[in-house]
Amino acid sequence: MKKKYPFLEGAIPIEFISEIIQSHTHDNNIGGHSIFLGQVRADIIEEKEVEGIEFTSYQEMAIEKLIQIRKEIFTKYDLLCMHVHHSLGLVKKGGVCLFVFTSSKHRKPAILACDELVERIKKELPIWGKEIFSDSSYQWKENKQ
Amino acid sequence: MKKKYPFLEGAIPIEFISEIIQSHTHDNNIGGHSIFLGQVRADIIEEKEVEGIEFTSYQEMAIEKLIQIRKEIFTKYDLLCMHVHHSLGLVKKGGVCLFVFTSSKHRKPAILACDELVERIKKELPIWGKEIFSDSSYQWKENKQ
Amino acid sequence: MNIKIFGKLTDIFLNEKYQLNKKVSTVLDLKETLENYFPDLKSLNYLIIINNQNAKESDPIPEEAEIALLPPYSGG
Amino acid sequence: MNIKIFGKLTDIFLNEKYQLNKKVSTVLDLKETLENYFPDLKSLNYLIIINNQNAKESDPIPEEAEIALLPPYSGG
Repeated sequence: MKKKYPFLEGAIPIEFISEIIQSHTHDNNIGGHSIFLGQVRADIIEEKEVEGIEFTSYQEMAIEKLIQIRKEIFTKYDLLCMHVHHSLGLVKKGGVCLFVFTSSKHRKPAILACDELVERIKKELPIWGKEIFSDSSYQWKENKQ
Repeated sequence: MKKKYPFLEGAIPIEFISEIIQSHTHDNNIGGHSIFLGQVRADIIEEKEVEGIEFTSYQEMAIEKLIQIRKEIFTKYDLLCMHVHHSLGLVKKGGVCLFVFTSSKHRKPAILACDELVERIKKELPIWGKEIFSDSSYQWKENKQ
Repeated sequence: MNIKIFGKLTDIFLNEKYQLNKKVSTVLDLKETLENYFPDLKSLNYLIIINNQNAKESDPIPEEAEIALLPPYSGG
Repeated sequence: MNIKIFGKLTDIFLNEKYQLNKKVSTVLDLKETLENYFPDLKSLNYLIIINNQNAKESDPIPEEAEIALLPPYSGG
């Protein structure tokens, strides 16, 4: 399936993240950026190591939901910019699978909006992770509250 | 004066930030990074535009204080990594002058620690900004609470 | 009626979609029918989504609705 | 006695250090002496730091102490 914003195939490259940061240094009204990166852990579960997580999503619904979240966050906080990216497909251990970026004139709106976005993305976007072990067996990821 | 950690001369390069991010993708225990970037705004004050901020610090005291803050943050939160960098000298508008980076197994400690660090750095580290205008006049920066 | 299946529910349906050939009028009706065919569903938490919206058991199922079964989310 | 001067206080002392040639025994004594020489100081908020620690007015000033005057911080 074709991936649309906010989805990217595989791990989110660090160069992609630094390009987004770089491109916002041209906006002279911005005083602070807050960034969250979710990274795939090599958890050991019953003596087997997680090699990577394969992400799937109900994309149409996720996109619609993210548009709504975006609107609500911009209404609630005095933000200048907001970017969200999430991986689909396989992300190997150590790879970045979630990238949230907010910018504001003073620091607090960016920080509060970023924190709230991370919680809402985990809770409200229909995305699932399948933890793949080194022996090719798997288990479905469950998020902590 | 020689600059020691956490101080860097001038704006913090985006490449420096992305290298720090990149180097932490090798730690397979990390599940989340939280990052804050402070950026110099081109504020207009009485019709004059801020061209840059010149930062000075009482370095010995700032370093001692940051060591204490670091210890307290590691005691309070279940963190895996913490990095703080602050500019000294002139940072032109759009330049990054503060970089805070925290990593943890699950997202919450990294997010809470980063938020608290930004507040404590602004409040407790003896650093001063001098806002330089395009006509070379200046005013001393005052932080919002 | 085509139903989209996601996450760990694909282990029960052994597919990412399921074609239901019985007519059902409400969400409760759909739920009972599916749990009758796939008893393992009963022990799982899942949402029934109609046209991108979370559906209540009493909701009717419109003609040509897009239906999906979603287990708890685990993105990020 | 050498005193380090920071931030906007350098606009009053016109330097980043100040050599005080009068003997002072406590922080209060130091404060009153400086505010007598530099009356503009009275209208400003500042901390007196002795050996990297915030000092109270009643604190004595040790021999060879490192003394600094700090206006409110504005880093970040």
